[in-house]
Amino acid sequence: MQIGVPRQDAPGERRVALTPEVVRKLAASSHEVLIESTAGLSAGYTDAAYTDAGATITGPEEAWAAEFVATVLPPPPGVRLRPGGSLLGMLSPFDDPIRMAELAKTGVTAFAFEAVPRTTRAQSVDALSSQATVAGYQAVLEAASMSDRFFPMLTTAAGTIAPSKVLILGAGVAGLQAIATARRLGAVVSAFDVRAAAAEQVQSLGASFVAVDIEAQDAATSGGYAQEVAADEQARILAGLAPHIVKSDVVIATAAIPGKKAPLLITGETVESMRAGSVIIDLAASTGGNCELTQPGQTIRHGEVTIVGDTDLVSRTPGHASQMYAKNVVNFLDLVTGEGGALTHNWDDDIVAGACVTRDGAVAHPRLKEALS
Amino acid sequence: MQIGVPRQDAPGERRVALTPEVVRKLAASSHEVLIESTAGLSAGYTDAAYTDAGATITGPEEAWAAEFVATVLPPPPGVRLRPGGSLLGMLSPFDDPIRMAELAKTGVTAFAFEAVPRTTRAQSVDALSSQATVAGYQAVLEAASMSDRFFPMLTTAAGTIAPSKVLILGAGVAGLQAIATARRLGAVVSAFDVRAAAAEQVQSLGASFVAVDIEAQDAATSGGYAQEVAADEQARILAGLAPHIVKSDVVIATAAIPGKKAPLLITGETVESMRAGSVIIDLAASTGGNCELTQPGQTIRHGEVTIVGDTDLVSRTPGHASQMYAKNVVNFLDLVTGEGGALTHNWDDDIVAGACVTRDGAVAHPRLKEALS
Amino acid sequence: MNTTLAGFLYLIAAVLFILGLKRLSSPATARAGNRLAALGMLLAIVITLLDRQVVSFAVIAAGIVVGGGLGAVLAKRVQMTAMPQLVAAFNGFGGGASALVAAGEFLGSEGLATRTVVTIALSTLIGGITFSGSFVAFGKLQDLISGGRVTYPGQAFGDAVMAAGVVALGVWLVAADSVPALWILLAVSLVLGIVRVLPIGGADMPVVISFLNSLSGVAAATAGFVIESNALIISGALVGASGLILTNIMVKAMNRTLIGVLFMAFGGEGVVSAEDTGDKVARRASPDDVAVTLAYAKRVVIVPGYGLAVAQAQHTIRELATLLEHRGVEVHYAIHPVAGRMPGHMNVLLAEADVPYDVLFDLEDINPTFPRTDVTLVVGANDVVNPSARADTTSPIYGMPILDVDESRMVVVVKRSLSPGFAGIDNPLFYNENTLMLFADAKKGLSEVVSSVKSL
Amino acid sequence: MNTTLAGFLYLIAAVLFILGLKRLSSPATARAGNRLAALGMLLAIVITLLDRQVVSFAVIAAGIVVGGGLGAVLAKRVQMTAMPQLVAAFNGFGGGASALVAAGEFLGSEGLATRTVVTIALSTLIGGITFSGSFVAFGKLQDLISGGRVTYPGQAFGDAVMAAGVVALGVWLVAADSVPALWILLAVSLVLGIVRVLPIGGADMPVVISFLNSLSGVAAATAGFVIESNALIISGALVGASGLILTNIMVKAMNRTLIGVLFMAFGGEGVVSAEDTGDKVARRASPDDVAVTLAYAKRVVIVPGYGLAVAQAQHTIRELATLLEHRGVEVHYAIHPVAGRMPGHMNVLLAEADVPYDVLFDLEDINPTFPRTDVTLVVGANDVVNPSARADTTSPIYGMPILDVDESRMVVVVKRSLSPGFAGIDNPLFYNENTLMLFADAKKGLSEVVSSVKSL
Amino acid sequence: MESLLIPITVFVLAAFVGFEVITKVPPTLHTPLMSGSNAISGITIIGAIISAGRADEVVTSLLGFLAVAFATINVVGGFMVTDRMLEMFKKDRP
Amino acid sequence: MESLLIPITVFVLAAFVGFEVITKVPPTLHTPLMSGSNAISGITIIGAIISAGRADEVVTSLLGFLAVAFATINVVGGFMVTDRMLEMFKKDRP
Ligand SMILES: NC(=O)c1ccc[n+]([C@@H]2O[C@H](COP(=O)([O-])OP(=O)(O)OC[C@H]3O[C@@H](n4cnc5c(N)ncnc54)[C@H](OP(=O)(O)O)[C@@H]3O)[C@@H](O)[C@H]2O)c1
Ligand SMILES: NC(=O)c1ccc[n+]([C@@H]2O[C@H](COP(=O)([O-])OP(=O)(O)OC[C@H]3O[C@@H](n4cnc5c(N)ncnc54)[C@H](OP(=O)(O)O)[C@@H]3O)[C@@H](O)[C@H]2O)c1
Ligand SMILES: NC(=O)c1ccc[n+]([C@@H]2O[C@H](COP(=O)([O-])OP(=O)(O)OC[C@H]3O[C@@H](n4cnc5c(N)ncnc54)[C@H](O)[C@@H]3O)[C@@H](O)[C@H]2O)c1
Ligand SMILES: NC(=O)c1ccc[n+]([C@@H]2O[C@H](COP(=O)([O-])OP(=O)(O)OC[C@H]3O[C@@H](n4cnc5c(N)ncnc54)[C@H](O)[C@@H]3O)[C@@H](O)[C@H]2O)c1
Repeated sequence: MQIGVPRQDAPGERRVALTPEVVRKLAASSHEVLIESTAGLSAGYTDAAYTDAGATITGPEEAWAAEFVATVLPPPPGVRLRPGGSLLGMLSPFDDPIRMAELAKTGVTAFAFEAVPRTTRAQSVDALSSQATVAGYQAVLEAASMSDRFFPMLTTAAGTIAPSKVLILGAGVAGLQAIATARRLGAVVSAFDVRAAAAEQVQSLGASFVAVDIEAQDAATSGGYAQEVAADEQARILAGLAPHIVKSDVVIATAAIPGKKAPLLITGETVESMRAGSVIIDLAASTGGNCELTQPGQTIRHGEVTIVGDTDLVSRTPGHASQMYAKNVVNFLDLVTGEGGALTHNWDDDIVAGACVTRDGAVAHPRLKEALS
Repeated sequence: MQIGVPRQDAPGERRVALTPEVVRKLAASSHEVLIESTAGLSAGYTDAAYTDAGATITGPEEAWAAEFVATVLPPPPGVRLRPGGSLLGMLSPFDDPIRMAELAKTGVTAFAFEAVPRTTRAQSVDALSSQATVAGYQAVLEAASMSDRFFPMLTTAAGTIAPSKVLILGAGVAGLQAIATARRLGAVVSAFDVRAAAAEQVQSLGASFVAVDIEAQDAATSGGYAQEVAADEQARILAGLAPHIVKSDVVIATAAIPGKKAPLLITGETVESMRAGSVIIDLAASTGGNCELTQPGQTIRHGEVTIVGDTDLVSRTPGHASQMYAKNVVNFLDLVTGEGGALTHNWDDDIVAGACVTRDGAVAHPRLKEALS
Repeated sequence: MNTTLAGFLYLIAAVLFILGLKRLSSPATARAGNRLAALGMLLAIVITLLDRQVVSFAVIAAGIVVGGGLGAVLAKRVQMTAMPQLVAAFNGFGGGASALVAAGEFLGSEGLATRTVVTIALSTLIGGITFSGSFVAFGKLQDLISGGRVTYPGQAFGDAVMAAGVVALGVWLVAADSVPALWILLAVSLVLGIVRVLPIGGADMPVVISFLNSLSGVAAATAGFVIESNALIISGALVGASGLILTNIMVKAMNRTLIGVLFMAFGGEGVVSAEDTGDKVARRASPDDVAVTLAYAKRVVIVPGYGLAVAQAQHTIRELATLLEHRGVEVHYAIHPVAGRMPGHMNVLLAEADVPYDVLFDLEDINPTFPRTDVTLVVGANDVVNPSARADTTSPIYGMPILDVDESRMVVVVKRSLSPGFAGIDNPLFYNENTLMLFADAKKGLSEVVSSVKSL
Repeated sequence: MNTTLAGFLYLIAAVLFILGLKRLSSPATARAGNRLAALGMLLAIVITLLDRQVVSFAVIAAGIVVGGGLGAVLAKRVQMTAMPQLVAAFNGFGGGASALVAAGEFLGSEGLATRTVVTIALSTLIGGITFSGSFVAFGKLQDLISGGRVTYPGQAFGDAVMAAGVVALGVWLVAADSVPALWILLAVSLVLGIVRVLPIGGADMPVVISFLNSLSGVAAATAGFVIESNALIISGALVGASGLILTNIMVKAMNRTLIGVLFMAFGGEGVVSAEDTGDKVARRASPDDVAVTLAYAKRVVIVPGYGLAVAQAQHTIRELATLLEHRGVEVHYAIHPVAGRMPGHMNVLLAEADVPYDVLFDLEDINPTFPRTDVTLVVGANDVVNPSARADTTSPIYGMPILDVDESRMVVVVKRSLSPGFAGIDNPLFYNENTLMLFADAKKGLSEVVSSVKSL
Repeated sequence: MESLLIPITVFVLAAFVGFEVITKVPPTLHTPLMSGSNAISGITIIGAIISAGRADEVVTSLLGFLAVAFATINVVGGFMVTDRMLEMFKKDRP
Repeated sequence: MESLLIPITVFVLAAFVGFEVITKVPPTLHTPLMSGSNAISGITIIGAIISAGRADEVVTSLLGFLAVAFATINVVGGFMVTDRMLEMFKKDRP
């Protein structure tokens, strides 16, 4: 099969969908891999490395027009895909159903990592998890270098440095990784989430769970995802979190609800009562932010508080992020190809079927259909 | 006594010599503290906080002309100090003996933190240690966020992330702190130093010591400091280190010899054989750098290797750095003042005597005298 | 032979028994201990043959040849798995011998002192119970008799009547020196042995055998009273007491009480030693079992899972691993890509406990090594070691690569119950032949294992 | 009283002794054990008074009143610190009594059987040695006699002659039933006791007393052979054997051998139990000592230093702290600002071992709490707990704030030797009255303490 | 009862030894230890030999024969089987 | 020697009990245990009482008196002082 890997041209994006390491494997199982020139450079992979691994370097058109295109972000407008071809990537299908409908019209069979079911077996193709892992880790590093304080406690001849207090909002994959990383650095970490299972998971990383007077959600009914909370619960969450936020040196907000605006957890008022020098990292910036004041894509200072809305955090560890993403892509390819590497679209597989967002000229995912109707 | 705290105007410098917390204590023991307006702002301390604590906000002239001036960096040229007054700070006396001679002519009694003996008792006034601690910590954070790789090992459904290899050159205060911080983040850390005592200290932090075929120095004879190595040893060090550097993802170089150019440990050739995406942080940049290619004050890319020569790393954690520095200052004030807070210049105290670089219109430190003659 | 000399030699034999028993309770010296005891026995037999009132050697020789031959053949031929029932049978023979000695003494002598008759009655009773009880235990273990709890209607009452009968028969025997009384006593003893062991479940047979062994010691001691032999008294008392202690240790290891085991068919405790789930049975182990299993292995693989994180047992597992390494065991860790609840969850924990990276292995690297792994220790992991991912096409996790821990010689799983993990599905691993379950919070359970390994 | 009944009652007394001894070896039951043993003794005395050939009670009453009064007064009055010598003295009296019983039996009876005379000789010999030896030990501990190793010229030869003399006297006594032989034997025994204990150093006296205690048990047992009393034989053998075991335990805790202790004045081992440095003596402790000291404290402060880092003992100390906390001990950590070799060195280590921040205390916060701290455990720290910073104006670290650990009731220091720390200066803390030194690598030493605490 | 005093004393002491001699046994040794101590309880063979050696009438001879045979099975089989079980510990110790 | 058999048997068994009954003693109990077992060795008081109770001549009476007095010191003092030492363990246990 022919696999195309276009360069990601979105600003700040430094990842690439396949790394030379996995290209070598694909080439060995007689796939033809087309890499757009300099597609991997920003992630540390030279064209030479790709050709070494058995790929062909091409221009953007050829890459996008391949039989099977592996991308990180959705194709930019104006890109020409092969009708009847396949596309795999983090296509944000639920953020923009209209775009999916347009994509369907091109006759492309598109698979979105966002639509992969969050089951145990699906984990190897779960790019959301792998990328969230990077985001959670990187968020803590940013926070630590931005903070005017040390994370760990230090008892020194020049006085005792108290450990920083770090609060993580949303204990999904990114949140848990942030907890782990902040704990490694020696911070005192607490975390909050609306899901019932989260408390145990937070504690399993040695952090403490912030209890707020609401009914915890049993996410088993909704595929592991949280749901929007009722207005009165939302008020109680805001009231319950405020004192914890105010006494934190760093807040890392990761709360999200798939396809919905990110829940509001930090009000402007709360930010104003934070200590001068505190830092908020809002990983939910791209879906509106957990903080009222977040400016997506920007780092701002509100009073003496820094609020990071950067949406390219994952791209700041482009090497490993791409490596993991590429593994997810390859694992997905394994699911949709048969003997000899031919594309068979194993539709019986619930992962493949679930991940499919457009097929036969129409949107295929029930949630999309619902959104469009 | 009147204590003046001028603002530090050097580019990138964000620290301040006294924090409101210690000003409160000084004011309580009837010292008069003059803070230059906005001196603490970049470190997160507002003028209001200082006045609250009992200080008086003044212009730069008054601050510099106080009876006792506490500064972080040496006074910039053209500043007017009070003749017969006292000055305390990191004055870099041995880097620039001529300037010290000029300072002496103003009739100021100057104390340099660099000249404080490195004894057990002197630790509470050891600002070199406290600031090196910050530098070592911050260096690792910079390295981690710059690196295209994860520091910790992660076994995930999207492949196993191997831990980063971090090499620390020079295991003094900053080096040890860097070791500790990188280990906290999960990196595989090794370190090198020429002092004999260093190996045990490195291992006491759980890192491994890189042995090079040289005679380790017994630093007990030279006040705990390392000395320059002979040319043949230098060659063996370079040869011995190169393979370790080449296979590292991150190198943090901290090697220094007081009053001398920093030893060369990383040649351009070695840098060129490093993996694309590696990072070198050169904390010795201000004294010439441990890496041949380091540009003091700049972050450059040589091929695909990033070399950080920034000299303001300490100022990136200005809050805690100032807090520790201020503690050192206060502890020093305790040594030189008597009952009721009057300046007594306890010359019997070996710390005070040792720290003094100019006195009675002449340079006072033997090493300076030697350098000037 | 001079009887005083004989007396001293008997004492030496008894001392050999004591030393032997002592050595038998530690793995390193057990074999030597057994041989020491055997030596003591040889000494005792030789003295007896040289000394005492031995007139005709023919009967003795016949008995020794027949018994010795039979014993040797059985001991050599029987399969390892059938050992417990064999011990039961041997024990039965021992008890029978004691009863016969007492009976022989009674029939062979005239005008015995009252106290001798009392001890004869005791010896017959205890020996008889031991004999028949042991053979019932044998039958249960050999599956000749149902392993279930067999009772007869009105057993509580019937047993009480028999007990009273025993006392009455004893009085009759002592008062009247009556031979029939002896025979009836023997018969009732045999019946008592049968009806008291039948109601006990098959899983408890080891405890019953140990208890009967203790009884056979007492029988020997009472026989010693009869023939006035200190050697018998000492050895019998020794076995009686140590057997009781051993029984108690075994009962404790099963979290039971002796009374509970012996009388449980009649209400009272209902705990079963193996956790029952339908017809599948999970084998429950104690921390001590796990400790020995691990300590004598050559290669151990540790599989951490979410439960390790929940229990925050990372330091404890590290300590255990270090202990084992010091004993020369090779210890590796197998990290499944999705173990825990976030990518790298296990890495974080193990790094915190300072487990060196070079003993952590990926799925692909560790899987081929399981067949040569003696023990795999699964700590709070479940889905990632679920063999249905390999075998059961209907399983929701079918096709996911798992750690093939079931291929190692023995698997020990530490978790609190049989409840499922994240995927919510049952795990057949827990019911495997070669799986032992240690039901405990991982931190608590492992630290008990640590203590136990230390004291080995 | 019926002698058979008396016999059984004596047996019960002996059983009480056994149970008492058993309980005496665990802190929780020791007191009850002692009382049980005392009860046994009362029983034995009452039986004896009621039974046997007691004709005149006057002498007995006088003896009991005088002895009981003296014993009670001594036991009540003597200071806690003088306990060991008191035990020595009591022991001497016991041995003396055994010798006197034997002598009395010899003088008071006619035509004794040979074997009785043999046991009389033994009893006199052992009792005599115990008597004089114990009082020499008493003298040494009470500083009445030099604590050093006192010998007489040619002792090795002289002792050998005396030993031969004892044998000769024994033969004479048995052969001739000669009264003078008995007196001379007694005299030689007394001399032997003196000359054998004098050469042993004061620090080893506890071992000597324990050994003499074991001997006095043997003396009682031989006295039992003389008067044919099983009660005496059992109790004597019991004390003899358990005393030997205890002696062995004590000797092992000191890393010595019994032979080494008893004969070391004559070449051989030269190890001294306390580390000598000039005239200052550091008290060396075993991990067991440290374990008990910690386990029974209410408040423990741990002071980590550079040595903890070198030994990488952070996980071990954490484990120990957790164990102690589970026993209800309050455990805090005192972090000196310059402990280790870099700012925050201790924080890094303790964070790695997951020690919660809220039990870490600064110098200013912890110093006021030392006077109410039962035990401070200093692990590989030296300069930061050096009291000369407070007291010795000539010290290079004079004036530096230190952790005032010497103000706590007891200090345990874990380090490998008495060598100095970074500052290169001697530390008077190590020679304090209330300081115990555990000389070991911190990781190894502490993990032995951990094991020991677990087994308490 | 006089003459029972000594045997009972001996019994009590031996029982104490039995109680104390076994304190902590790892579970793998439960069966071997049981088997070994069971073999020791075959000491009743002494009684059996004496009984059988008296050579009285047929009944007692038969009883004696049975007693000796039973006891010998217990002794010989017991020690041998214990030894077999313990073989596995032979080289496992590092 | 016949009649020594029984006492020696008893002695050996009791010694075994003594050996086994004490296995692990924490060091703080060394002195109390020594003291307590020393008090038990004062059992020689029985011999002393018998000796003294015979009421023969002056010499043996004197010997008897001394023996009883000595033994009583040992017994009474020993148990009492042990009890005093053990007082400290009374409430320390949580
Ligand atoms: N790695 C990831 O990124 C990620 C993210 C989300 C979900 N998951 C899913 O999580 C699962 C991970 O597998 P796993 O084997 O690690 O865990 P698991 O299958 O969830 O099983 C964990 C087991 O630990 C036991 N446990 C819980 N607390 C314990 C304690 N205190 N002491 C001892 N045992 C305890 C539980 O049994 P008892 O209740 O009987 O004790 C449970 O069966 C996979 O299904 C995976 O798909 C993974
Ligand atoms: N904190 C800082 O920033 C810094 C920086 C540089 C220097 N210093 C200086 O370092 C000193 C720190 O004081 P400190 O009390 O922590 O340490 P210290 O005074 O240097 O004493 C450490 C002690 O640990 C013992 N030790 C070494 N290895 C051991 C092992 N494996 N197991 C057990 N014990 C071991 C050594 O005694 P044995 O050899 O007998 O075992 C040594 O006496 C101060 O003098 C301070 O000024 C501190
Ligand atoms: N089956 C698998 O193997 C697998 C793999 C990865 C993730 N998961 C599961 O998927 C789920 C979602 O993970 P994700 O990281 O993609 O989630 P996400 O990015 O959708 O959301 C991040 C977190 O925000 C939380 N959140 C939502 N609304 C909130 C609110 N108002 N306040 C506080 N927190 C709020 C969510 O509960 C979630 O934990 C989790 O349950 C995770 O365990 C499962
Ligand atoms: N007494 C105290 O309490 C105290 C306090 C702080 C520091 N110190 C001691 O002071 C000494 C210096 O500490 P610092 O951090 O200020 O040192 P520094 O900044 O002068 O030098 C940093 C390190 O570089 C090393 N170095 C020099 N030349 C080298 C070469 N060619 N190759 C490799 N490494 C080289 C030095 O040995 C030193 O460890 C250390 O020994 C430290 O322990 C003592």
